[in-house]
Amino acid sequence: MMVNSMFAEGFQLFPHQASTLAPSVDWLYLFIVAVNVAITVLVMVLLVAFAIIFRRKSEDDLPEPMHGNVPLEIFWTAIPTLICGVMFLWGVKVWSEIVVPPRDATELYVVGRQWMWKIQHPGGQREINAIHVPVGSNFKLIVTAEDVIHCFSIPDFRIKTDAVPGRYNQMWFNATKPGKYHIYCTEYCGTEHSRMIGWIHVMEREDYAKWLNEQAEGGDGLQGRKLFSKLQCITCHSDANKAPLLENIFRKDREIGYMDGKPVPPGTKVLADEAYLRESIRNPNAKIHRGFASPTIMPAYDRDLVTEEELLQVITYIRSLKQGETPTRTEETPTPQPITSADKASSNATEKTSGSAK
Amino acid sequence: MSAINLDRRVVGEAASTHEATPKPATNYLNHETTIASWLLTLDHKRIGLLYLVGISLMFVLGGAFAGLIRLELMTPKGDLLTGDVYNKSFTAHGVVMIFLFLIPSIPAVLGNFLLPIMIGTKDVAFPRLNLLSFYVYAAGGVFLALALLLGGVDTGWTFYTPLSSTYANGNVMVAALGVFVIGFSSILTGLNFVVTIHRMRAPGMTWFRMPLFVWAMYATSLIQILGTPVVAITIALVGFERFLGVGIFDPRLGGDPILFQHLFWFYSHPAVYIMILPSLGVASELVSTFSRKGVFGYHIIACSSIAIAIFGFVVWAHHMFTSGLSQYAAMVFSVLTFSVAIPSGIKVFSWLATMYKGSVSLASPMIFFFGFIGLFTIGGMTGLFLSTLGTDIHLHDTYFVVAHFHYIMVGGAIMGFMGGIHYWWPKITGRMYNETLAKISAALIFVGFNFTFFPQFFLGYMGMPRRYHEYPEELQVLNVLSTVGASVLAIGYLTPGIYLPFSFFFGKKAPKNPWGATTLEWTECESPPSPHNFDHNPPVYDHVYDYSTLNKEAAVVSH
Amino acid sequence: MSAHNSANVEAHAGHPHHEPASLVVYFSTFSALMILTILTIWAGMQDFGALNTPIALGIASFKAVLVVLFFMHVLHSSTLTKLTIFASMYFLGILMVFTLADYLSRGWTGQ
Amino acid sequence: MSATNTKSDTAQSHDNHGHHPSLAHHFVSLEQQHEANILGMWMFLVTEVLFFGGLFTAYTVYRLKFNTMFQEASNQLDITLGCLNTVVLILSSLTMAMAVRSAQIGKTKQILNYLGATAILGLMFLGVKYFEWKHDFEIHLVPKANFCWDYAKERRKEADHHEKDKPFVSKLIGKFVGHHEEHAPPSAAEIAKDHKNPESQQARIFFVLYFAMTGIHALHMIIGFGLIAAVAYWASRGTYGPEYYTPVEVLGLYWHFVDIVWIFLFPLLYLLGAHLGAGH
Repeated sequence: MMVNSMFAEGFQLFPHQASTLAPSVDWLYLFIVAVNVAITVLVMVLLVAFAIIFRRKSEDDLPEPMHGNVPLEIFWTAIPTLICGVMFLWGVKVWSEIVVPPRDATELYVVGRQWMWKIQHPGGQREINAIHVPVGSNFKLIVTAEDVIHCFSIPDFRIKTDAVPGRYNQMWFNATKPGKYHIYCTEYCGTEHSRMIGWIHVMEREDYAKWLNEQAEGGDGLQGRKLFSKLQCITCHSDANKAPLLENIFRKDREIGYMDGKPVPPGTKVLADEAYLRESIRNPNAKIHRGFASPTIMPAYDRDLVTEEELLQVITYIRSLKQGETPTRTEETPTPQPITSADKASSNATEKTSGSAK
Repeated sequence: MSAINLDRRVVGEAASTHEATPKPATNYLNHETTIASWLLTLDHKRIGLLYLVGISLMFVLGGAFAGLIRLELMTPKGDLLTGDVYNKSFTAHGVVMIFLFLIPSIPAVLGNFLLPIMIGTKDVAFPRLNLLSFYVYAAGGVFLALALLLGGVDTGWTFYTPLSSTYANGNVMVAALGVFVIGFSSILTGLNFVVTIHRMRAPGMTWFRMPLFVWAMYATSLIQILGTPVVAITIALVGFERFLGVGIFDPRLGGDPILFQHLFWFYSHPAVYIMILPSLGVASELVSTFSRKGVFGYHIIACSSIAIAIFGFVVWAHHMFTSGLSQYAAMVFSVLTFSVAIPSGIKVFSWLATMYKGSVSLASPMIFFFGFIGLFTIGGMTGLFLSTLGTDIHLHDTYFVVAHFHYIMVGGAIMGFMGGIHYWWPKITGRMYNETLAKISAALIFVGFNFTFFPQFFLGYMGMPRRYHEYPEELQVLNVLSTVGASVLAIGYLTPGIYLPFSFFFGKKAPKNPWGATTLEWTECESPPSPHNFDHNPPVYDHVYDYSTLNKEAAVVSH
Repeated sequence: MSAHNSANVEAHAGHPHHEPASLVVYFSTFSALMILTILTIWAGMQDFGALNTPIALGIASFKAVLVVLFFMHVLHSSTLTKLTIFASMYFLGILMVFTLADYLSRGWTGQ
Repeated sequence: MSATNTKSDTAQSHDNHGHHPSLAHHFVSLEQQHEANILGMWMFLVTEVLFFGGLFTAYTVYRLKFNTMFQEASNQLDITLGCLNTVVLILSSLTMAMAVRSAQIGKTKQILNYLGATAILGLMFLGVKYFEWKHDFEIHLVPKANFCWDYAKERRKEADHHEKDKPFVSKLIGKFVGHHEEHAPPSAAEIAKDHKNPESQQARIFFVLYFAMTGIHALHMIIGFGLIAAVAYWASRGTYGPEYYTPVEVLGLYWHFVDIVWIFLFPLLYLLGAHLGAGH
């Protein structure tokens, strides 16, 4: 049985080149391989040759001492330095292709947890341990984790990034060949680390369109909109006197009045990206929009109130909010109160407002 | 420059008398024989031997775990061990091999034995501290053994948070305590050596008259002193976090897991140089003695050891290129990482130049040296893939990295250790071992090693992640090859475990200077040395590696 | 200077270590430390904005230097001792600066 | 290249130090032994610098991240007591320096006196620290055990209000013997809620570092007492004099280092939020 599988059809010595980044990385790799082979062979040949040519012929052999040879030493310092310089620069060039995603990339969210990958498509499709993408499109992956550090890796695309809890890392690809390719977790993450694997399916465009249609249910945006009401965001964020409106803010600069409770000079701006939105939900006092009071009346939504997935749904919704699209506040929504997990469990509880300090 | 100008200039009163000195009746091995005289000894030579016993046991233990890992990886399915046991095995393998074997290997055994003799003094500066460091090491070993007996630890030797501080299910606290304690043993050894080298050199032994092994030990000790405390406090913080549940590195409690990685690698990257620098020092001694020629570019080799130690401290974040490190920091760390390659390259070229027009003997330590050069070169060169940003992203945390650091830390460091043990064995024990078996062992290690680890470069580029218990079927051929190689490697490593102890009891008596070497332990000490090494101030020469007037009768073993 | 210890010439530099420092030195050092302690508390009460920490650390460093130079006799110690202190500061600096290099340049992504 | 003769370095005759009882066999002279021991201590202090350095690095990183909360958390500490301890510790450094000096000039009796004074000052330092930690525990500032940021802030405000008009001395005495008004401790639910508050989390990281740093510092002082006792024992047997006083000086270096650590801890932990004023 073992012998059969030893030469299974999959046997190969080089990974597939399945993304636009793969050839760039491979050329750089082959260059370093060439340098390695050249130098290693040189060292080995000299070693063997010297061992034979200069072997001790008699016990009385006394070679002439030799203490150095400055030109030679400069030579073998300068040449490797030069080669290293080339490698470094070429490496930076390839790497900047890897780490800077194109602007038009479709964004997928990837959340790692012990021991699975959860993927959310912008249209709301969700997958576990699998990603379906069409050939020839740019995709950007925004990667985070719920518990420990994981690492999202697709070797056939030559890309990889750590999934760090509390932080968003990103990477991108443009798949070039239809087929299915391995997804691995490469950062050791506990007992079933080696089972935290999956497949990325690269499909022809029409197959992909079909797949999208089959998978679409409630999109993230819709889920996010529901949460926006359920979590009572709507209570204040529909009234520009109480809280900033969230229309058309994504990827725009926001002017900040307070940071961590302290006033900041006028004109201080931050970019409203995913990390900013996330922080503003988890810890509202971190950055307060100019013109609003600090500390804010907004409660901090911790993990027990909003899971990482729900947070991403809310963010997706906020990203999609266009001018005039904020839903109007319904009358029965109660006034804002800090919510505790107990409240959440028993939905509409009316407990005493204990956090008056807010 | 010709040989005539370099005749030995003998200084000190002993010069004319040393050949007439009668062989002393007692040596450090037999002048006291009670068990207490060994366990409570303050003699650096005996402490070196205590360490030799300790690390040999640990090597066997760590090797057993490696065997388990390789056996499991024969097949793609996890059919031999459960995932949990597998994880605990590679954690135990890493922790035992790194903290209990590699870091103390050459410094604590050969360094302890040779450093005072090589610089011509009676002992290290603090003999009691030296003994203490052995028992601290032993205590750390006991904690780690306890952690294993209580069910093992499954964090990996890197103890990454928040896995180690919150989620892991092993005895992390006990193991962390063990690592913390062993750290102090390492610090004490390094501190002792630095003070010894600064303050205890024999008259006339200036810095640039020291053997290159001593230079390497000096550089190593600096790293031990400067790096180890940082990992100690970091491990202590992980302990606080796990034990008390307070947030330091856990993002759920407001902490930052990346900070742990910075603090951890500040020590753990230089720690690689704690393992390899002493081997580089041994290599310099071997190539000189067995080419009967001074080391080419002595000053540059000496300084490159220090350079490696210092540069080694500014490259740590190349372990974190995929962690979301700032892009600017990544570029800085990448370019600095290349800076370590240059002094390493210079060393290899200088050793080759030493052999050039030398009188190369093929005695067994030299065969180990050849193996060392082969493995160290491959290991060093493959490091370039990992310092280059563009390729590191793909290779990070794959078997490529595993293969690379095994070539350095196992291939390079243990070949150097083996070479050193074979070279100094006659001095340590006063006996010669079987040359043929030693050469066979060297060849087995070289071949077995390459079979084990070379396929892993391919596995790595294919994307096989580290620390995987199960893997896709298409990767099986290379894994089987690796496991087969590992069995050859194991035989290679175990052979000296038979013929060396055998020679200790039954080997031919060793002459004072069997290899025709020029450093003080050969020219001024009997085999084995007397309890206080020297009974006079040893003579010191202008050039430590000057073979021109070497007593040729002493050289009885050539190849 | 001890002859059988000639390898350590650099450490002694001919300076005898037996010479005790005068009481004046100790007491003026102590007084300076007290004054600086008061100064640092006063400075802590003021709000200099971004300069708060540099001022506090500056005073603390100055105090530390006084202790090192006079109480620990480094003023009259060997070059090696001074080098040792410098090395510890240098490597501590590496640890801090390179770690912060990552944290402080995190936001500057090229996206 | 350097074919110089080396005789000039070494051919001098041996020094004629007699064999001092405190000279170990592997040293050639007391001088060499002294230099080796002093260097050894300095090397140990290098490791200590980097040991604390890890903590200081963690402190710096979190300080930059959570600057505001670190200042507020710092403001919960008692500057008066911190200041008192600074003075006590610097004074103990002075007595330690005097102990070394006494050894150098061969006044054995004075060595014991000064070492005793140092130990007493050290104990005072730890005594003050004990009251501080006890107070921190009472107002729920000890991470894990009972940390409750809101509760601690309230207690602090109350105390400031209560003591506003008292004279300094009675305030100071009150810190040690003053009784605290009985207050209902925060309920488990309140603590759980507090722990989810990001402000509380950030303040708690400050206190984790505060207890780690001051705790490890205190541990160093306790080790220092052991060393003082050992050196005092040998001093009482007349071991030290102008010829041989290495252990006293080594002990001095250690003690001064512990002092220096505190010199940095004081502004970084206590004075960080001082400008916010009391009752902030």
